[in-house]
Amino acid sequence: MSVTEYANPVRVTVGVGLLVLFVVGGVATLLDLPGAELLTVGAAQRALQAAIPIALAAIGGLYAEKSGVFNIGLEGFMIFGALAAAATASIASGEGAVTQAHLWLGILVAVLVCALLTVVYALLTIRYRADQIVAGLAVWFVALGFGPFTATVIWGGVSSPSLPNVDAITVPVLAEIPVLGRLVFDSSPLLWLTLFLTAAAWVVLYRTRYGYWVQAAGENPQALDTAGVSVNRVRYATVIFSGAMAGLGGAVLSIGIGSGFTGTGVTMVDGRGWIAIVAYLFGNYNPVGAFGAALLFGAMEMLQIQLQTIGIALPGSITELFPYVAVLVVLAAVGYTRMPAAVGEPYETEK
Amino acid sequence: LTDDGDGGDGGDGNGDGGDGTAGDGTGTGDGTSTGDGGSGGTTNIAIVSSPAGFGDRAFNDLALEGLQNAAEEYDIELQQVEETDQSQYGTVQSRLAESQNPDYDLIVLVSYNHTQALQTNAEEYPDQRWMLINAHVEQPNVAGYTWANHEMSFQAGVLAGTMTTRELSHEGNTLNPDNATIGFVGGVDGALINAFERSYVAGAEWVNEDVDVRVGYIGNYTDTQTANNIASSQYDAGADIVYHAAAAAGQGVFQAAQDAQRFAVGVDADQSVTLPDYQDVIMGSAVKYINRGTAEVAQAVVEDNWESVQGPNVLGLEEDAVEVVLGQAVGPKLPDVVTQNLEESKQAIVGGDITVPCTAGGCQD
Amino acid sequence: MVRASVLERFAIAVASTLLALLLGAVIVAASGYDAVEFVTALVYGAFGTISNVAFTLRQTTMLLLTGVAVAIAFRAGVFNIGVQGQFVVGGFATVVTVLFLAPFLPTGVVGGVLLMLLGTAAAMLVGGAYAAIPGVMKAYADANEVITTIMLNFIASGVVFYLVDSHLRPEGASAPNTEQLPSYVDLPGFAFGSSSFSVIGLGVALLTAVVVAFVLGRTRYGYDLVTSGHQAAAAAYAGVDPKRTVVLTMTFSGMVAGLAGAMFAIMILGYYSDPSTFPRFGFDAIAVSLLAANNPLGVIPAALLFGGLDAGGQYIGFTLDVPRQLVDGVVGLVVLFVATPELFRMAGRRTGLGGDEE
Amino acid sequence: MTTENAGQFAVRLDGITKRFGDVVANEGVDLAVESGSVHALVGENGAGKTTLMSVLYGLYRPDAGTISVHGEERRFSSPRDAIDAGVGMIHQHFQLVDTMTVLQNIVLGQEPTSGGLVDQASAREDVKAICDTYGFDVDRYLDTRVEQLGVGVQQRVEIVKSLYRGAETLVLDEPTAVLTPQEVDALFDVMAELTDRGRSLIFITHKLDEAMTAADRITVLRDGKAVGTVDAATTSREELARMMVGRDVLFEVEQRETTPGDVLVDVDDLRVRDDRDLEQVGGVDAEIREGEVLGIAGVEGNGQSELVEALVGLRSVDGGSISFEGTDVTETSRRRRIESGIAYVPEDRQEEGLVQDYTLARNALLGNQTLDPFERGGFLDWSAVRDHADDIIDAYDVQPSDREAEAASLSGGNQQKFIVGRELERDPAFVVASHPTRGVDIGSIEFIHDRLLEMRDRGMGVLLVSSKLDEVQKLSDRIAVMYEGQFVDVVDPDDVTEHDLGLLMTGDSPTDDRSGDGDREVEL
Ligand SMILES: Nc1ncnc2c1ncn2[C@@H]1O[C@H](COP(=O)(O)OP(=O)(O)OP(=O)(O)O)[C@@H](O)[C@H]1O
Ligand SMILES: Nc1ncnc2c1ncn2[C@@H]1O[C@H](COP(=O)(O)OP(=O)(O)OP(=O)(O)O)[C@@H](O)[C@H]1O
Ligand SMILES: [Mg+2]
Ligand SMILES: [Mg+2]
Repeated sequence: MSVTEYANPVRVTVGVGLLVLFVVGGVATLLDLPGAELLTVGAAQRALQAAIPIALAAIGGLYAEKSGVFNIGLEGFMIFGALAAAATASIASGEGAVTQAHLWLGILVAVLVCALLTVVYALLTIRYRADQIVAGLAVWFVALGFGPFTATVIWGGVSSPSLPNVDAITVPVLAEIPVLGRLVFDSSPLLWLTLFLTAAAWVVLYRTRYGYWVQAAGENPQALDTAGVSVNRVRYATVIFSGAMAGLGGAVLSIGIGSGFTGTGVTMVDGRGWIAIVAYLFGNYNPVGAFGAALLFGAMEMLQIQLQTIGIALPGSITELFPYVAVLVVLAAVGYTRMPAAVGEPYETEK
Repeated sequence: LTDDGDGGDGGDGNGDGGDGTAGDGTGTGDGTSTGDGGSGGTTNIAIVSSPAGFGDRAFNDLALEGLQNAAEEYDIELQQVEETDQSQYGTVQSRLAESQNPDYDLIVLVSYNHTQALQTNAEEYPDQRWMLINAHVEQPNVAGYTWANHEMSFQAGVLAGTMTTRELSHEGNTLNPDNATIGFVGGVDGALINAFERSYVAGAEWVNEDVDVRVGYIGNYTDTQTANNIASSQYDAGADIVYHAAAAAGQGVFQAAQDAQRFAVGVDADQSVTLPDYQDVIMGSAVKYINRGTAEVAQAVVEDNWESVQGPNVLGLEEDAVEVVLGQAVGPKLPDVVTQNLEESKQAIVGGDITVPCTAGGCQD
Repeated sequence: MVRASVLERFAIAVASTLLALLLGAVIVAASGYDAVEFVTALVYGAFGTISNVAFTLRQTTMLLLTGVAVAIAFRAGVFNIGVQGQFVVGGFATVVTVLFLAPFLPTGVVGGVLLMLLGTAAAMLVGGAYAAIPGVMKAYADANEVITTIMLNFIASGVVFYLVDSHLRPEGASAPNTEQLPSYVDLPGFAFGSSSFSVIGLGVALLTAVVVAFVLGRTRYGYDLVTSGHQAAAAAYAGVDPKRTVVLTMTFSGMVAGLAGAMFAIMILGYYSDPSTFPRFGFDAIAVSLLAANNPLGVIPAALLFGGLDAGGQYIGFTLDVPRQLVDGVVGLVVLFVATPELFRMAGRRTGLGGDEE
Repeated sequence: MTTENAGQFAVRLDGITKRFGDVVANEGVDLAVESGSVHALVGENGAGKTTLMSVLYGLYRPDAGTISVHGEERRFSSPRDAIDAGVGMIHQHFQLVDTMTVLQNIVLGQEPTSGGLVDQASAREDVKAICDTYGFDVDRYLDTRVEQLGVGVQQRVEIVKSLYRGAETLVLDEPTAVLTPQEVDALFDVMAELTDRGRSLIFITHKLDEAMTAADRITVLRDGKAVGTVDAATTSREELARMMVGRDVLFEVEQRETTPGDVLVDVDDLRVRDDRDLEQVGGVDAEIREGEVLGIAGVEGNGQSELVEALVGLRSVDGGSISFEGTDVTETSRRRRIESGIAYVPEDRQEEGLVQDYTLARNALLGNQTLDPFERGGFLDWSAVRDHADDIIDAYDVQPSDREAEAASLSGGNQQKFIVGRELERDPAFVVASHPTRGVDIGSIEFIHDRLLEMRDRGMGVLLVSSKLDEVQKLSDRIAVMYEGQFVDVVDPDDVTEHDLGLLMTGDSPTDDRSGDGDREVEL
């Protein structure tokens, strides 16, 4: 442990921001690329959009971990969320067309379903003291199996038919603002929801008593216990919240911004749950930082896509690795994120 | 005939030991198995998926569909085996070949991922008939079927190259006639999909030498979101038509087309039919009739006519096994020049006047 | 005390498997399939015939090696989630080495053995080196190894695919596969007529487990490593350099993962291909190791259990029309319950079926 | 008791019994604390003091017995119930969240809110009011994170926290263990202030003097039973000690005159940084000779830990050098230093000195794993290790429940004896002993002191760090006083009073010249 232990969220965020600029600038200069073609408003918009599911899951995950439970099963819960949302929207619409109302219902149900599933997970990890890493991996395995399986039961194949997604909302005048207008005021309401949830998560964590309890539960559960607050109740709440948020992230992916559920291979979630974990660690457990890190991933992904579009001569199978390599580079450079002291330790008051 | 018997015995030597102990009177079944189809009993067919699995809305589903069609016509019992782990193919193949209950008359293997394993197993189980899709193994009991991806992609390029400088408007979706920019979204950046890409580019250039093609790869065949992002990026960069070769993930391309109010070209099946929600943006699809291929082999086995399908079969424009079909909704609005160009290039390819880059199997460099 | 806990782990393994199967059967029945048939096929697929047993043992071999790799790291308190990636690069190293050196060495048994030894050595070297990266990053940059190893899994898969497809694909082939290894580079099947299982492979895996158990229990290095895992501060107090130990542990773990890759390349695949189409041994291994309480010898029965589930699952996939994903889900449930011994302890206590008072 | 005077007791425990499995931690304990008084609870390690108080605080439910507060019987199922009844507890190990600020810690669990958010302003006001009333300086640190504070302040934060929760009765579990004499005095003032204002205190301590000074009444626990309650004013140390241990205890250690030999360890201008990269040792010079005990007195957190860790090789140095037996070992690894004869009794026996879930045999190997006969060519000889563990257990009077017991199951004193035994049995040339008797009962303290002096007499050098000044004074041949990373003075133990040491430790110079002899030089 070193001085970086005290790297505060601001520093991390600034560091990450600088790094992105540096990488983008560096690549652009090196390859003598026209910056205008590389950094388009559309790419920025897509980066924001790509950040949404990651940020949502990350915020849930960081609450759980802040309170002492490492929910490594985010990826699995996202799969369940993606499936539940698509299934609900498609079943609710019956033979008819899927309307916006069906979609929102789907999103709501996905959140509820995942919250329910996480109750089981929370019971196993908190009450029955399951190993958190393995239980989380198991959730992933279970989701990879039962997710597509349920799809087969519903649709006769591992993927849903194509579904519409949530309409963008254009705010009349504000949308005319040059860049920002298109980015924020002519976009999916889910982006606003995510921005709102990010801010709310920050306020709750750092400005309300529940936030204090969450922090205490992960850092020194006994202190919280002796202050008369039930540690495990706090942990149940955060873990269930993390499942609900991952479910929301999955729902956003399948019918919020996507076009239904794809269940082949590692499913359409395709590692975003893992990235979400990385995102909140990057963000040093700060919801705003986590959103920033999710945005970084979105940006790295769009960067590699933009590079392909512009036609630079790197094989696709290599540029796709950009986000992962970026994680390693940033981790090596910015390094340490301080884990809450009691993560992974089940808490018991009295035997 | 003697030859055949020897080979059979030798090959069965190991396998039969196990089977004998497993019992259930397979002795007779074994002897007659190869002739089963002809003698009017039920024909048993197994189909093993590629790593993409069934439900890919691409060749796994198409191959299956062909067999299902055949099963409606003939007395065929179909066993669907989904295996997404390539290292299991050797085992799955031999387990199926050794199976006595049922004794499979034909095992269909989807995609080249099976090639290496089949090289061993085709020899190991000489009495077993195999159909391999998208590759071939030189053995008397193997029917290799490859569709000319490159030829149909060339045609897709002709379609896109023709239209990018023309006007079109359909339900609010338009083309920009002022520039000649089109896009391509591939699944995995490898030899197979590279053939789609390069032939597509060649096709577009055949129409318009100055055409600018934006290319992007997803890295897999499942991530619709990334497909969408790549296509959007290309539409941003001025592309007005994007062709995809990304199986299930390709949906993302259509979605991006709808958002950008541009057009796209589908792949494998007529996607304006299979994905009616995207009819309004699907200008056409590069289609290969894998279903006809599997149905053909199934029929040959039922009718005991193996020789007609055995060996390598490359099916291209000439055989009418691949083509570009125009979209259900958009197609009627396309100018005649499209059909003319498609027909002209088809004749030139069949006649050898155009050399399409790469081969049915992929690009070899 | 020790015996009781071994017995207890065994009971828990059995109980969690049974519970998962029961749940799976319920789901099978609820989805309108025949549950009895499902379970029968699972067992038959795992142990019903010689070739089914061979398949089970083949999976066991792989899970045993990867499980031991995981166990080494976990014992030292390092979460190596990257066994999959290390296994992938290890196998790749084997294939490259064998293909590259084959022209320079005699063919036949001598050449085969030599090539296999060299290929295996290369795998262990590369697997170890690849694992050392997150080790170094943890030791010297405080980078959380759970994250780095997950990232390196993605990277291993992507880079190996690229290399195979663009540099090792033989002329005229379209599949992203390398050339086949020479036919004499293969382990003989002996009693099992299987082309992808060899008793020698299983032997290597068993021997590895025993050697690792010995190293952990009877050598200074093992004591240092295990002590670091139990209580890092006490290990440092006892003169163990924590940074070096992290790097060494990861390297050691990665070497075993690399060995698994070599077995996979030589015994099972016989060539190399797109790693994203490979089985997830490295992930399943985490469950295997945990089930064995990270004890290298305990990994043996645990690997057998999961190997059997794999084989049975595959058999179900092509005999019943139960979708294959269902089997994957049931395996996931087994893992979930295995992670939760306390559930069974409590149940045991409540029903009076034993389980220690703690 | 009649109902009439029942109310005079702030808290009454009647017949409390608490078992952990087979261990009976408390057995029929009665305790009555008068309102507005300080009631001390003394007893050896493992006597059941903490358990009894945890029962009172609702952490444990008693197997038998009742609790009444102000004459009213109560049942506590969680600390919340106890807090509501006006009982507060300050644990041996502080229950503070390191990463949160002092203010957040104080209000944790009872945050005032307005509009859903924590009302920082009103929280601040309330806390300030408490600090003003009792004269605490805690309000200066309200926005500082706890991890940046010294133990003394942390303890006061704990007290404020309890008061904030409206504690009428406050339990202090070994509050003086980590304080300087000045801080102890300050604490006693605070305690007096609290009782003056009608609060009642239960004060747990091992130190009999403190009990007699600060308390009104003293209850002695032994083996989970209350052996008696005495008036502080009329009892004696001897009486208390006999009640605690069940036999007579010697208080004086024979200090034989020794003649120090050659220089064994030479520290030159040593600079060391801590985990946060702050300089904690800022240029220390010292010499330790064979057959000499150098004691280091100082308030914890003034660089002692870092100095010690640098000496034994657990922390790299930032500047300066260390030589041992004439060889420069500044860059030598911890392992080499162990092998060359530097032994270390660590400050933290739970985390460093023992692996809690290892058996004693496995723990006997800790630090010895490269030494003959335990290791040969990389391979371990477990039977040699087991024999060695048995030797330590016998020679150092360690009392495990059985020889295969895990370290965690030993009482603190026994753990400490095992560690001391393991380190000394290696026959080192130099021993660094850090708080070797912290939390250890009187019987074991005597034993450990004897062993250390015995080693010194055999020509070994000893560096002793302790927060107990009496211990430092008794054992040392010279005392270096450490303040803010430097030796501010080196004094002769026979010529200095605890009072003067205390002043030196807080950076002041004693104003009277009793410290005498111009013994001012900082160089050693
Ligand atoms: N959580 C627990 N589980 C099992 N046994 C315990 C537990 N806590 C305490 N004990 C047992 O109860 C006895 C009393 O312990 P307690 O902590 O009350 O002692 P203490 O008087 O506070 O000692 P010390 O002076 O060392 O703090 C111990 O000997 C121990 O064996
Ligand atoms: N879970 C437990 N099981 C068994 N014994 C325990 C447990 N927890 C604590 N003890 C025992 O309780 C006793 C008191 O423990 P505690 O931690 O309060 O103090 P200590 O180690 O004796 O001294 P100090 O805390 O002052 O350093 C010790 O004997 C310890 O071994
Ligand atoms: Mg145009
Ligand atoms: Mg105590």
